[in-house]
Amino acid sequence: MSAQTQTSTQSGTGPGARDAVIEARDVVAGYLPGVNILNGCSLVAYPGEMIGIIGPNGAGKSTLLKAIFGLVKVHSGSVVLGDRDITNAKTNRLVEMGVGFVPQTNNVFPTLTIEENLRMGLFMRPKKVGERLAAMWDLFPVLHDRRNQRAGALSGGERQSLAMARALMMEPSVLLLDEPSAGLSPVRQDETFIRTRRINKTGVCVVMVEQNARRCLQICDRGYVLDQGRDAYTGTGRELADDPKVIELYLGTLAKDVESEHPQH
Amino acid sequence: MSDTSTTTAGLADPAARRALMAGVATTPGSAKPDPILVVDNIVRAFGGMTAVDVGHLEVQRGVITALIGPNGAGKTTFFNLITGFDRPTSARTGANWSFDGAKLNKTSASSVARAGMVRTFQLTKALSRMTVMENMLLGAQGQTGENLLKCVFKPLWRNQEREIEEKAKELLQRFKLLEKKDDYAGSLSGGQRKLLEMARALMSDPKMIMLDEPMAGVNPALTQSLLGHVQSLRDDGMTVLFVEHDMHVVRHISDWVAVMAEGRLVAEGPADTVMSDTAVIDAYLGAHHDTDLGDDRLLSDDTMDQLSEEAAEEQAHREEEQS
Amino acid sequence: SSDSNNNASAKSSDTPAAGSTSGSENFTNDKCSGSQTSADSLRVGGILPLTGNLAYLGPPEIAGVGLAVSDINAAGGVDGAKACHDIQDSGDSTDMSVSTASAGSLVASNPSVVIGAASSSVSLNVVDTFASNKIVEVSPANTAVDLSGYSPYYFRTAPPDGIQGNALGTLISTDGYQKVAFIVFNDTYGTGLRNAVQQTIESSGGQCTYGCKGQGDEFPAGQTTFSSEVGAALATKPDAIVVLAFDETKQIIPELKSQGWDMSKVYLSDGNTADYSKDFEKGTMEGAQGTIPGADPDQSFKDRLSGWAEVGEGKPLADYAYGAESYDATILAALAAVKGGATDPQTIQKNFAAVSGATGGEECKTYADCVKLLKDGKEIRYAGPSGIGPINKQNDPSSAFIGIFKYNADNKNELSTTVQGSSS
Amino acid sequence: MGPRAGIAGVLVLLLLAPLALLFSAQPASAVGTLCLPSDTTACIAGTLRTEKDVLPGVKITVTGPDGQATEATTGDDGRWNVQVTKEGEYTVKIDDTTLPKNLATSGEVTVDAKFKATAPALIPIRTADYQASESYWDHLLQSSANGLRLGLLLALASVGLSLIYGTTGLSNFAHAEQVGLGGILGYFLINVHGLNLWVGGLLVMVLCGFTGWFQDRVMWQPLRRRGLGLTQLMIVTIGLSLAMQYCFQYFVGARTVRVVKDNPTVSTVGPITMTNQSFIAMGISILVLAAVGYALLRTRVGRATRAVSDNPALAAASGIDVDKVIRLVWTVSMALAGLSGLLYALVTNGIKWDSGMQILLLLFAAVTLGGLGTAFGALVGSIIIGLVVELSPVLGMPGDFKYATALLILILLLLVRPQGLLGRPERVG
Amino acid sequence: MDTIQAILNAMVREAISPQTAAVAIAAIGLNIHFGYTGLINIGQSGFMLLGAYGLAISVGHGLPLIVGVLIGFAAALVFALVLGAPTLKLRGDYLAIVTISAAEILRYVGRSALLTDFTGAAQGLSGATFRGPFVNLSFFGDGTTTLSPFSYHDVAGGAVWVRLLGWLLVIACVAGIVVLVRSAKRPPRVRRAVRGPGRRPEVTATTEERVDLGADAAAPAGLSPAVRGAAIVLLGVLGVLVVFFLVPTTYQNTGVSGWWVRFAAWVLVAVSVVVVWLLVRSPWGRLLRGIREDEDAIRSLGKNVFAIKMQALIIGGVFGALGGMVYVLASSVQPDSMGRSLTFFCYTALLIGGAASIFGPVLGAVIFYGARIVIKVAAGAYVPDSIMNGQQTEQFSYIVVGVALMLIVIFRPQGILGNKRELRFNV
Ligand SMILES: Nc1ncnc2c1ncn2[C@@H]1O[C@H](COP(=O)(O)OP(=O)(O)OP(=O)(O)O)[C@@H](O)[C@H]1O
Ligand SMILES: Nc1ncnc2c1ncn2[C@@H]1O[C@H](COP(=O)(O)OP(=O)(O)OP(=O)(O)O)[C@@H](O)[C@H]1O
Ligand SMILES: CC(C)C[C@H](N)C(=O)O
Ligand SMILES: [Mg+2]
Ligand SMILES: [Mg+2]
Repeated sequence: MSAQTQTSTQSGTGPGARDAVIEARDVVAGYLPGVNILNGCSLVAYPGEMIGIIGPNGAGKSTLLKAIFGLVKVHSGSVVLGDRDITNAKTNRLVEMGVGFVPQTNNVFPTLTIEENLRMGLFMRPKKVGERLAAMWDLFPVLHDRRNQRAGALSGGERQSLAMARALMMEPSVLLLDEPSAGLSPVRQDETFIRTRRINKTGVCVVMVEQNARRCLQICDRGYVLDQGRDAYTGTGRELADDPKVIELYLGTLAKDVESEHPQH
Repeated sequence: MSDTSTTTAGLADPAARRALMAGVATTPGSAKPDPILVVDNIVRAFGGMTAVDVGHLEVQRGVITALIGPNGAGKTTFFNLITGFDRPTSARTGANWSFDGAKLNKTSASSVARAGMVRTFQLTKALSRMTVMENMLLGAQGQTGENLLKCVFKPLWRNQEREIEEKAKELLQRFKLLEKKDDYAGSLSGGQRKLLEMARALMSDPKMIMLDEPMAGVNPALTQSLLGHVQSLRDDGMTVLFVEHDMHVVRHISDWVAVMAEGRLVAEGPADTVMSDTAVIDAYLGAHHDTDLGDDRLLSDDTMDQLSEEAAEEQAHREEEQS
Repeated sequence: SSDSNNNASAKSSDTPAAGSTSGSENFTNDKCSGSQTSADSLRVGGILPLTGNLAYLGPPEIAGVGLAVSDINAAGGVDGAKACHDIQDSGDSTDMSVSTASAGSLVASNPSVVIGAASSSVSLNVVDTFASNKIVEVSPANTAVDLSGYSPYYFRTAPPDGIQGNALGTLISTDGYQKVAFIVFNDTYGTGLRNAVQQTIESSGGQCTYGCKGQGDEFPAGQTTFSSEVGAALATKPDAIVVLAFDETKQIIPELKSQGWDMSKVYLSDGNTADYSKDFEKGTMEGAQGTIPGADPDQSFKDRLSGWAEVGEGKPLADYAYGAESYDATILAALAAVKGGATDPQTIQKNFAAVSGATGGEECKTYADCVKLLKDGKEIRYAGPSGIGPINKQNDPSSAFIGIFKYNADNKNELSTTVQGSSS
Repeated sequence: MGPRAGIAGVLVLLLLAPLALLFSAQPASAVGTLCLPSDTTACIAGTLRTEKDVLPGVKITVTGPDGQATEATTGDDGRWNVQVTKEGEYTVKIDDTTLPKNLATSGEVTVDAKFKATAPALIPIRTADYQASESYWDHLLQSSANGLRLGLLLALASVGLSLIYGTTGLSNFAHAEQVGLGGILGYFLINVHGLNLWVGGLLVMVLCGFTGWFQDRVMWQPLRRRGLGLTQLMIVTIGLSLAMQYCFQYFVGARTVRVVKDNPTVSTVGPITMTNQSFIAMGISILVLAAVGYALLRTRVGRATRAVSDNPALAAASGIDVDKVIRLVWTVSMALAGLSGLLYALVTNGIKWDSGMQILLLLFAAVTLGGLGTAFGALVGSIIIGLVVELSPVLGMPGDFKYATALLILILLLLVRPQGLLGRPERVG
Repeated sequence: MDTIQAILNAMVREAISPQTAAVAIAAIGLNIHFGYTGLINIGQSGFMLLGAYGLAISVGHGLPLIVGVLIGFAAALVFALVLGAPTLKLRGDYLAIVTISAAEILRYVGRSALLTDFTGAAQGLSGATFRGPFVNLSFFGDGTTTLSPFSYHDVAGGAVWVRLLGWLLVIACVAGIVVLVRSAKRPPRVRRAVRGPGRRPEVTATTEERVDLGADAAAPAGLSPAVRGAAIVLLGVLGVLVVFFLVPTTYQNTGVSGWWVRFAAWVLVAVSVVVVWLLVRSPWGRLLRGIREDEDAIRSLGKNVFAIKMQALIIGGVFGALGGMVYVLASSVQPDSMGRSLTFFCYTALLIGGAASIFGPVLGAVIFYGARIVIKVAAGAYVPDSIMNGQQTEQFSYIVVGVALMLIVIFRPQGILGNKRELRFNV
């Protein structure tokens, strides 16, 4: 498996290609004892990199993120953050180390108000809450107007925005996003992608799972294609997006078809 | 109603569909030649905020209608209202909606579904501790075995059960879930649940299926094949109303698009028309929805500002609404 | 019982009587072995409250049975057949499966007689089981009227509530209290006794103001807050208050006190006329009165009971309620066996009333004496420490003493009078 | 030794003459003349008293069925008695002239005398300004105050129950036993070991809090880790409650025990009379509840608690140590339950092995009434339950239905507001 | 050995007692509510009480037995309607509170002194007032019978090895039944991707690589249902016979609590099991489980969720009523004995046996009551008096029961027959 790591390193474009910010090595993990969902999955992200993970439904993308974040038990393999081994570490420890995570589902506190939801994002450093809150209100004015409403009442897309904002509160150094654009309107999707990219440009290492694969690969430095719990393909975003096999199996031709069918703008 | 059969029969042909919808005005709430769902005066307010306020809407039989709109526009709430999962605030002041000729104003969620209008949920509702297969079997309508008195006599329902099972297998095959048929639905991934949800709804052979963001979180390759399936359903005469944020999908399969914003119906028309409507672009699509985001120029503050302006617009309307 | 747990050692050391008695006499704790049955020995089963709300009544009753068995064996058993005891839990009426199970295993163990249960509700639950298996059940404490003449196999050594109720009602009326409030719990025993007391009071010109029959003001057994009951009772401005309850009394009395009630106008009954010296501040109960069926046994009997308890159960008794009745129940059964010449239940059933004096006969006070008389072919009347009269046709004691107690400044109940009442 | 000798004498007498059916041995201070009913005589006796005092020196005439009259005069203790030799109806009449002024009496009563028995005769005598019952409003106010008191004590316990339910989803059926534990520990520390009430109370809270900490440490946390279902956990709490109940019975017995033996002193505020302990207990409850409320709403830990109760996985992802929060919730809840138990034992004058079981349903009702999992709902629910329990008898419900009424109100309220008082409806879809 | 034999005797007596059967039936009803439909009914004792009152009061007033039974059922039905109509629309937790409250209200009403003439108030109705017609039905005749006449005494003089062997046989029977029952459930397959050493999966190979590990784990899965059913019954009968051989139990044939009640009670248990099996294997049963998982989803599929929940509530309630009737046949109707603890015991039985399994409630009831008595008797027999006296032993044994209950659930949370995998998706 170390061979794989090697390949990644070669294709890595991160500035300090030497020391990975976060690395999962041969992770075997699963929800039930004896049933592994991830079967030796490896992933590496170098400082300042933006990594996209795509793959069919049920491939184990979310599971991989959860395994990195300590929410799923890793049976073998290891997860390393910087120079620390964080395999099966307690989640809140990871947050202290600056890892932010937006889950795919259930990503808000439904009975807390929106503001409280955001405050939870910065639970570890309450001193900075005011400042960060202001920043978030700027980024998501929608949320500001409804800050005293309970998050449970929000629509699907509104929740998604809130979830993102919550993760941004803490100014993470590594950000794990599970389908951040799902359920968002196109303009907000763009907003989300671009914002993520900007955050990434400030030096934050981003690992995102996306089903909006094309867009994801457009903006990511590198991408991984996961299938059946393994990293089946990896390469730069562009490489993957243009790889005919990847297109056929994962990306589909819909977007291309539609574009050619309805030439626009 | 006499021409119902003639109009719907030929709808498998794209040209026929285009012809059918060509005559329809592209104004919000316009009349359709053969509406299957007619909605009047539905208002739903949460506290001070009006989430849905639809004056009039008709959904044409036998075609695929997309319902699009910014986040929080009230699409899901609208679904909830007409499928009986929520009650309109205007229930007493003339809220009215009918499906296939029958009034649905006061009916419960289950009778709405039995009338042939089946919906899926944006936040999926998989029956976790039942297998995928059982999930599917539950979808079938009119099962003799679901009658308390008959269910104890297996011969009464054995054959029907077999048929249903066959049908379920076929659907699962199509939704790439067949190999998971004996797994608990609770162990499915997010996208798989979406698929199961849709497949299950289809088990009931609805006259009209209402999909709430069916493709969010579904792998693009699979999306494509599913869309084919949805189209073939339409071709068999099913009416489809779906909410979706993926414009490729909308453009690819929808025959008609309705746009909601701040709870109101703001535009209607064929996909191309609607999507070139500047109002829709401003409030919903944004300037970049077809551009390549990989371009670093997009990271400029300008773009960001522009984006947030666009997004804020969604909000601005809403506030007008409230005041 | 609760208090004895912590005070047991203290008590046994500072009550020389208890220590000396147990030292001077050799008690035996004759538990039954699995093989002893009514065929070859006097197997005395017990279905007594070891757990549950009445568990505090368990120790004296066990001691009564145990001491009786010990005395019987000391006197040579029943025609040479050894006596033994096998006491099982009756639980309380909130979990009848306990008593049902115990009844089942008692039946299966083939006993000569079963002593129990304490609570009338529990007895009603198991009485049919024993009766249909033709096993004699003798309750030392049941006072419910409904059990009178319930079955030929059911006897009791405690007087039915009519007798006690009459005595208590008379006591209150002769004390001149005209308006009486009842704080009574909703249990066979509570309501039955209340009805009897209320009837007596009303027939002498008194009046019930609260908790009366048919008003539904009984509180559920086991309740823990009484401010509303006490408040409601006081709101009717009664002249006297009767508290008919078990252990709840400990919470009712302070509540009465704190709502300003004069304790000399409080009346209690057998369920709660107990020694409260450890529970209340000095003087709290002074002047309150209560009744307990059965002549208060003399101190030497109490000492013997307590002495046995130390041998059999490891600690002396704090309470003697129904100890004498349990003792007598056992002795009567043994005498019936002696008279009939066999230790099986049917024989005991046939002779039980007779040895209690129902057919007249010479009076005797101890097992040994009575056996001697019986051997001489005489009819006997066993007059044991509980002081009950002969067993009547209803299988109830035909007459019984009702002790009237008055509380002193130490919150101890002292016998002031004994009246005898009969169930005519 | 006097009375005892008397008793012995009586016993001997009775043994010798078993047919002497009613016999009274009078303590030395009793009425001079003694009336012993026998086979051929009956007694008519009574005590004359107003609601305030006995009436000595009043003349009474007892007229028999044959018109023959006997006279008696009440003694210093107001007692009188007459022996008659015929069975039948006797009229007992007071000689008004011997009565003090300002008394109201019907003057006579008829009783049925039977041989072998004493027939008590009661002649109602009242002072002129006697009122037959208390003012309804006073009673209502007093009961409301009692209800409030009960409600506050329930609230202390139910807030913890609600917090645990909120953070872990667990319906803790052993919670009521924790309340019992508070009272019983109080009994051990304060009554048995003679600790000062305040010190003891504090210690009770600390110990109970420790049991919460300990329980979570050795049981609930490992079980959560193993992913045990909530219903399974609920059954575990039922087992725990059974074990705890019988532990109490084992160590304390089945009797009611009191935390302090002294009779509480009473204070009166307007129409409301309550023990000082009650007032203090209410004060403490309010203070503690306010503190808990403040902590929940305004402090970081409180917010973390609510976050955990909403979505534990996400809370963890926000950097909250979920286990720590839950441990804290257990500790605080148990400490509160302990405090509640102690106060309850003080206010209701005792605690028993199954006292907890008795209030369990009230606790659950309170928690549900207010909206499951909302701590403030539990507070409101508790107070309503407390008030209903204490007020329903005043408002005319039969006394043994007072808990039933509370439960009925709960059911009715849920029908109108299914989400509970402070709960909010959930969004579908 | 004598004490052990005595303990075993007590256990068997308790295990086959009508009360155990009654709790089994009530737990079967609860299984429909809770196990299959997910209705958290904590008021099963209320249904039992109604059944008991219905039977006792009507028979006590001279109505025929069958009418009494029907009245009991009708009472449960009405209770279910009254409870269900308003609450089945509420969230599950609320149903729980409403049912437990309603059951308590029933108990308070039943024990209210105002109804003394009718319900006998706190004292209840003694068995003698209503047992007659049932006892008269007996075709067992009088006298007592020991099952079985051929007992361990007759083989090698009842040597220890005979008994040991016998108990081993019993254990084997039970184990066999458990295996058979569990294999019958055809557990959902467990999939696992085979991991080739160091091999990256071919992108083209999608599903073929995954193999099925679950289905072949249980060997008897290949048996046809009929054979399996017969085998279960056979093993069951054999087990019971061996138990009776080991523990010769004597009862009256008819009597108050003799073989007749036992026989009738267990026949009713068997009938209930069959009925429930017929119900839950059908699409209707599937609906129940669907509702347990998410009623909104079921509603969106056009099923009348309310009606089905109501049907389930009624059926489970009627089983509860039947359980209540059996419960009081050998004793008396006492409202206080049918309170919360009884419901808790039903739940305990259900969960020990395994919720949502056909035989679970029955097995659970037998084990719970059997184990409880074993603990009690064993504590009484083996804890020396010097350490604890009789009373303390008794109390101590309850502590042990409580702790044992906790341990059972902790170490076998899915119950004996339950499906462990279901637990994973708890809510
Ligand atoms: N809680 C769970 N328990 C058991 N198995 C699970 C659980 N969650 C997911 N799985 C299984 O793990 C596999 C991978 O799930 P995962 O959620 O990681 O997929 P994914 O790649 O994120 O898919 P999607 O794009 O649909 O979100 C799926 O096959 C699913 O069956
Ligand atoms: N139960 C509720 N209480 C309060 N507000 C609600 C509730 N349900 C919905 N809303 C509000 O109503 C508005 C419409 O919500 P709805 O879910 O219908 O939007 P949507 O069009 O489906 O959005 P999306 O595309 O993000 O799913 C939102 O602003 C939402 O916050
Ligand atoms: C122990 C006694 C107070 C019991 C009571 N006499 C009864 O019959 O229930
Ligand atoms: Mg996923
Ligand atoms: Mg939506």
